[in-house]
Amino acid sequence: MSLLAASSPVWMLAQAAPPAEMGSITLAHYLVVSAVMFCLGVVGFLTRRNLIVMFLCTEMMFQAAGIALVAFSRFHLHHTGQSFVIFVLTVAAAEAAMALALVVLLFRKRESLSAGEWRDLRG
Amino acid sequence: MGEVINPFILYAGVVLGGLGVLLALPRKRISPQVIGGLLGALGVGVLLIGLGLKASPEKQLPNVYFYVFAAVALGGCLRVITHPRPVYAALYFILTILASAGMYLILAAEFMAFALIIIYAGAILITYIFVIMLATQAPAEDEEEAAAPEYDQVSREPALAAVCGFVLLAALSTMVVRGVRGIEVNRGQAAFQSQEAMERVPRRLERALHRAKAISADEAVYLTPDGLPVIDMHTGTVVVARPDPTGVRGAFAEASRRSVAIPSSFDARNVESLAFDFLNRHPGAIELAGVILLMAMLGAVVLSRRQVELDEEAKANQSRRLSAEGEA
Amino acid sequence: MIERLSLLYPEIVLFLGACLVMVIGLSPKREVRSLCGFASAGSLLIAGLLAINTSAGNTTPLPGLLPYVKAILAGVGLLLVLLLSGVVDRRDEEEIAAGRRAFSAMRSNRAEFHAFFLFSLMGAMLCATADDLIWLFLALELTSLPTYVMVAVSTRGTRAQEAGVKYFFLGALGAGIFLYGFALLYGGTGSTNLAQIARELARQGAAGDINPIAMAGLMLAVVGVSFKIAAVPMHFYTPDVYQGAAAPVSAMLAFVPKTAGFVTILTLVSCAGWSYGFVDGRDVYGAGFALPAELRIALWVIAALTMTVGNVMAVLQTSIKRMLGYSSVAHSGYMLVGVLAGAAAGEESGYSFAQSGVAAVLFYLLVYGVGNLGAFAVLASMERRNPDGELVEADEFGDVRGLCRSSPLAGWTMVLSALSLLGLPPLLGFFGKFGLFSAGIAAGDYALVVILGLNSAIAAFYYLRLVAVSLLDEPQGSTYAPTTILARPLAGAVSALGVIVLIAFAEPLMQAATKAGRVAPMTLGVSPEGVRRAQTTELPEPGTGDRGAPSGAPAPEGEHDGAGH
Amino acid sequence: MNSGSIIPVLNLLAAGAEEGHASAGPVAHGPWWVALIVVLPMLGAMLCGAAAALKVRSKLPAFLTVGLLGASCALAVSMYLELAGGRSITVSYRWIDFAWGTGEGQRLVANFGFYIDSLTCLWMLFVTGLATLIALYASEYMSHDQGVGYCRFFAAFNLFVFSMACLVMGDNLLLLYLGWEGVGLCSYLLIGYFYKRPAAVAAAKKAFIVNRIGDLALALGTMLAFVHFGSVEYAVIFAKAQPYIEAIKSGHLDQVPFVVQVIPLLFMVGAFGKSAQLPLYVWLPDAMEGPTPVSALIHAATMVTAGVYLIARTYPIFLCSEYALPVVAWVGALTALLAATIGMAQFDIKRIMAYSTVSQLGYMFAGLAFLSSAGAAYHVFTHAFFKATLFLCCGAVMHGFAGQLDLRKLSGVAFMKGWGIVGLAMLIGCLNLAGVPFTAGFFSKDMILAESFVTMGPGYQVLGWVLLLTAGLTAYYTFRVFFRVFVGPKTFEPGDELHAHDDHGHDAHGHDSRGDAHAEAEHGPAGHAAPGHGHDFHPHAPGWAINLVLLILAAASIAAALPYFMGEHGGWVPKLVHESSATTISDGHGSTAAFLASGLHEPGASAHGTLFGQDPHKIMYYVSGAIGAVGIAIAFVLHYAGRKTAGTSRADALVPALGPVAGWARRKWLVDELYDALVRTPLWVLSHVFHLIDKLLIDGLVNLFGWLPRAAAQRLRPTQGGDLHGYAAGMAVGLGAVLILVWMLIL
Repeated sequence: MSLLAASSPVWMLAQAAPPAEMGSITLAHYLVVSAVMFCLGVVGFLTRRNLIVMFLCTEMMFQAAGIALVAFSRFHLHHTGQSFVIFVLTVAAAEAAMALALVVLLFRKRESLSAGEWRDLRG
Repeated sequence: MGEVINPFILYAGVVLGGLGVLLALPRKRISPQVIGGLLGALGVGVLLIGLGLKASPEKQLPNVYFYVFAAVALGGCLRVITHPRPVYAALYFILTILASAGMYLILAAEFMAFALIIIYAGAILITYIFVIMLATQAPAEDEEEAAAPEYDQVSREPALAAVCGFVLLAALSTMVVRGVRGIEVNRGQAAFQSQEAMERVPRRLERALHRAKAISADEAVYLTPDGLPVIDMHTGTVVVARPDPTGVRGAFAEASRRSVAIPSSFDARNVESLAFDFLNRHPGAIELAGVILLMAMLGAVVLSRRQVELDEEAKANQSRRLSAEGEA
Repeated sequence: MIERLSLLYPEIVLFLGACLVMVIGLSPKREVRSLCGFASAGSLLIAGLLAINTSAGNTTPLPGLLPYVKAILAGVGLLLVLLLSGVVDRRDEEEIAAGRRAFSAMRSNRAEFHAFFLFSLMGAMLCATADDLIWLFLALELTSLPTYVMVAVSTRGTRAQEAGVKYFFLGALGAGIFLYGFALLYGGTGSTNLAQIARELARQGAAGDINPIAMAGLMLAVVGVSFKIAAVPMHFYTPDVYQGAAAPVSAMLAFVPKTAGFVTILTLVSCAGWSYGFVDGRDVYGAGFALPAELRIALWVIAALTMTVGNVMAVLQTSIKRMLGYSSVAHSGYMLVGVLAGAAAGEESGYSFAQSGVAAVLFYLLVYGVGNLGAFAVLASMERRNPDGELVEADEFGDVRGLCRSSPLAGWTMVLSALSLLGLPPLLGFFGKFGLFSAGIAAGDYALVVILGLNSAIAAFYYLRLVAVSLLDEPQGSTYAPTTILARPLAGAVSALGVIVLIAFAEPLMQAATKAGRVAPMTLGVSPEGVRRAQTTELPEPGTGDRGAPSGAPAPEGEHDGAGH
Repeated sequence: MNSGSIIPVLNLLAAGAEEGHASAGPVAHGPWWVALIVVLPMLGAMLCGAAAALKVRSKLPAFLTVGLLGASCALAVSMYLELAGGRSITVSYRWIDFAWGTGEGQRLVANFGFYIDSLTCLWMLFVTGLATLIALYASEYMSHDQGVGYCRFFAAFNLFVFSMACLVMGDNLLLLYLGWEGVGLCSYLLIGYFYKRPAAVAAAKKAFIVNRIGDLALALGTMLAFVHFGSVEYAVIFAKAQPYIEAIKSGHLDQVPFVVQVIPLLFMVGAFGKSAQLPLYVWLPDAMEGPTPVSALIHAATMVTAGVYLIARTYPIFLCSEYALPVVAWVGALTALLAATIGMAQFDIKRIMAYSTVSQLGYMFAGLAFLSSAGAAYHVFTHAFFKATLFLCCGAVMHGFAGQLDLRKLSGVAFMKGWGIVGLAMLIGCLNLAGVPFTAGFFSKDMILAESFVTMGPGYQVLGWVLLLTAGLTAYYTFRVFFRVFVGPKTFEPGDELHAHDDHGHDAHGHDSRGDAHAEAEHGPAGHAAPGHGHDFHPHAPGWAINLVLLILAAASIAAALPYFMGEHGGWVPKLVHESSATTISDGHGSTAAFLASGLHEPGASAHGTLFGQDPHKIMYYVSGAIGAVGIAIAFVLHYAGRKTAGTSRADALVPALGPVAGWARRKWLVDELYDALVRTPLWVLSHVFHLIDKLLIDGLVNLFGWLPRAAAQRLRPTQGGDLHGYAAGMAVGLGAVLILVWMLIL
């Protein structure tokens, strides 16, 4: 069993009865991994107090979506999912750039990365 | 429609995983992180193996490497959310990204795998690490553990978060495993998209035909006036023809048209198909992504300018205070 | 793409405007720099005019949305440009004008601030153009990313930064949620094209149940996007952010991302159909033309909770901005009633504004945008210097006491805006509420309409308090003075005038909203025959002829047609 | 076409020609410009509002108002010239058009349309005309208050005319209701104009609250009408009511559904509220706290006649009811008597005029009920002029004597320098009110009185005598005022701020430094040092605007008699009424529905009642003339002959003879005490029981509604603890809840 998926022609897959290596069971594996990753991201966002790590957790959620997209892309035998992932990466990069700039700004202000420092607005 | 997984196994896995995460989350006292990690791994293992149990013997089981990558990726994730030092968390996230890239490889998304490593692990995460280093004082040599700030060492409401997250997981995974059997591959669509990609590479198709000796040397792939080959995805054939004897460039002798089977060695390569899908189907989205990146750059610039202002203000305040003290 | 390009002219103009503004803002000349606002306004004006003349799209489930949404975005955006003047860089500009400091391009944020605003509007417009999940995702991100920065830099205090961090981080969490939803939706339907998703969901619905993966995706997407509209359970950030940001920015937050969010939700929900597609009690579109029960119940609960939580929490507030934040939550709840009530079907006759929930939502967006802007404009136009020499806006109820007497223009703006937001006849807000009520009744969702009515009554508590404080109380001891930036009270006055003048144009606006809220016929054909009919007649079908592509081939964009034949 | 709609005025100038609503009979499409009659006052209100915002401190708003109202009046005249006699509808804007089905009564159409017939023209003529004149009067009267208050006054004034025009001209009940509420609101605003005075605020509140009762009834009636007739448009309602009238004519009262009988009763209660009839009249005397021009316009001439208008307008529905008109008759006549007796014993001249208004309104209602809608309308018409004259005279007196209104403290005013015109106008007004022969008031009152003896109805003969008695009382109290205040020895005592009945600022006129300087500069021999006042006071004779208006109005009051001789059947006004929807079943005399139905109706003259065996129409001239003369004579003897001072007269000697009765009358027949005794004391125990229930249940519910959001908010507040993580947790929990919901539904 090789690392790379056997690259049988997509157009032939389209004619053959079942997709050779991407049955629904296998898809379920990837989706479960993706769901676990997503939920770990949520848990991390809720438990970590460090703003940077919290943002890492949202990146984790994005990554979970990426895995699901690529898996679906493979299952559906077209590349739209992969294209989607490219855009997800772009947005993740953009968000990260801004988030990190913001975090540094906040750090300068309070000398702390804790999210708990910012709780003056309430009620 | 049969179940993909026994629900009991599913929920058992989720509960185990939740317990594991709960234990693994850092606390004030020493927390049983190792046990938690193991328990979590067990939970995920139960989930995945439970999925495998129902698979038909050969075909449906995923590549063995999948299990390796999944274990590394999820292990990395767990460490990201449990490690008390943010730098390590970021490094573990790189591990997760690498493992994800591995999974992309299994899923025949080579381009995306490498793009992920280059963009995510190579660029984004390195930025994270820079910022973490920037925003954290280096620990003194003798008190390494104590230097980590309290907010990094103790997680907030671990029980609530774990319960919440894993209830979410239970719901999500239930729906996912119930749904996978019902998804139908739209073969027509797949074939259509594949065909579109193949139409863009008539020369390569021609070379493949020549190599497979499916056509004679003077035959070429027939091109419509639009410059597209005529491919029938149902039968797996393509129309070929001889060039027009009158010698007009690009014209074909209509009488010599015939269909030949496409050799099985030919395929529009993954990257080609992806490129076709990416550039041809989403040109607007690409522009849009460009605008977003531009905007993000501006945003980062504005925010860092604000930092400069803050620093200036702090200095001004300090000097004012000093002068006031001096007067007093 | 070329055909679709013509739909994108407004966005392109806004982009060019943003670029122009960024260049202008770097000029060392003060006069040139002060053109930033004019340049933004100009590009918005052109974009608005182009938007009005844009033909409706033909590839989205709600094709009529496009010109209407873009036009109201440009229109209210123009007012917002007025209001946003002087939010950043004011002190710097004052010092430069006084000759105390030289201009430094490194310190000036004004151009970028305006550019962000234009980017955000552009993103919201793109949401209306979207015919693809990828596009929708990018457009949503483009709408919200600039607003994060705008909030964080809107004032110099730490409150704006706190607001910024809360908004950004929770927004990222929301984005993660709806992105995951989009991914599952793609997986469950096999396409990112919205029209095709709609068709696939209809097919699944007609065949039995919608695939759980698609269903989960839809729910995650809707819940995630409800962050943008500040609906329960994603509403928590709203009051803090509205309070922490400068009032003009809060006014913008209450309109631009909200519009984008509602457009997205309407688009997503239209992909799944509407439950009340009954004409005279007959289910003319077959049982498939139904909002899936899960989605309907979830939206119902969300709508009811959103209204109630928003209104209830607003009652207690002492900060007007915070109160307006909660009321923004409540208004989203009202609009969700319209979302639930559903769309006017594709037929030209037989449906009216009073029966179309989508039209009611679209109209209400305008109504709410105008009224809300007035209230925030009043706050933005009252300011005082704090001990640090910074200008602080009015915020507490005490700050607007007796405003009608001390500064009648601002006072009456506040009164009119509050009354319109309350929905008092005959102000504009009443017509907005009227649409939602009648759509709810027409849809037969009486329980929700009753909840809507009760909530409107609760809303009277705090809106009337605002009116009473500014109209009836004696002005006393307010240290706030009218701002020197005349554009802000002007924006308020225009919006207050709009609350009255637009009554006269309510009819054409409602007609426009009705037109905009019409569901494309392709999502209606839901019975198997309908699906086939929709596929064969409604959509340009590439490769049906000579290529013999199998049924259900996609038609994401027009140019494949050209390529195929 | 069935969406809710409002369309800009000018856009729809062409929409008059639009089809789209059902109509009955020959209803023509009216010209577009009638909308301007309504729009111009609105424009005025906006301009005055703008003037207030700009803090204009001149008479500009007054002249704007006069100009615009004058234009409106001119348009009303031209409307009369063009449209009176026919029926036409001008749809200016499609306002509400809301369908929820295709069936009958499933579509609510209420356009901003105008139903123009003769009745409309008649009402609009005197509304706009009087409004213009009174605005002119007020321009001077309110001049002390120039500034924001002045603008505010005229803005509300314009708004009132706008609302009144909506009420009168609207082509549907909804628009009427809108105007109805609008005039109520403006009345509230104008009564409470001196909002710093508790009495004014209390009076404004009282007026508003009492009116709410009537408004509620009107709203219910409108709803019922919509439910039953499937429309709120007059044209449709009248068309659908026609079969019922036919049925009654042929004696089949049982064919009229119960609902149709109830609708006029509800309308009637609404009319009682607005037109101050028993038992809802209590607000009108208190409403005199407003500035006098307001009292003249709103509380004497126009708004209070809205009730009369309502009944006249919806006369076809009233004709369908068995009980409505008789009830109206009794209530009207009793109100007339009661108010007149109270008026006899009052000392505040403005209050006397207020009670006389209530009394005269009672006449009008009785007239309507006696199937003499023409008489009622004519009385409204004449009353509008002479009562406005009277009020404005009172206002002039008040203006000149620093708010003095007590008839015991003023005497001989007409003979003071500069007060001649006021005296003359007052005399003309009094003659009219007293019904002295050959005045307008005489003719209009006679039309009603005579009809009471002619019409068949339950106890109508008795009511006729009651009304005749009231006419005598009216003559007495009218001339009591005249003889005491305007003639006799010249003496006066200026009012002071404390018990003043008019404007604060106005009272201050004589007291602030400017006023003092003014008073001293013009100090003349006529001045009279008021006891208890620290300085001299000089009465302030009215200026040109007030005099001009008084002259015009006095002339108009006289001229109002002329229409009586124009044409047959009682002249011009009845002709207009008979051309409108307010026409009675038969051209001649009839009887009410109840009598028609019970078969008492006999065709022809035999249905006529008689008075002293003669035709009441002829004999009434003499009878009522004689009664009026007796009243005036008594007033002369008691209040003029031999009176030496302002404070005492022969009547005082009579008071002990009357025993407690005079005191009762002075105390408004102890109505307030009566309410106490009849309503409060017996119900005291019960009320406590109810109070408990109220407290526990109703208050509880109300408080609960107020308390619940607060309590819930207090509970929810911790969710907004300001912590980023808390919010994120909330979001995650919410997401989980939604997913679980979906999960449950899927499983």
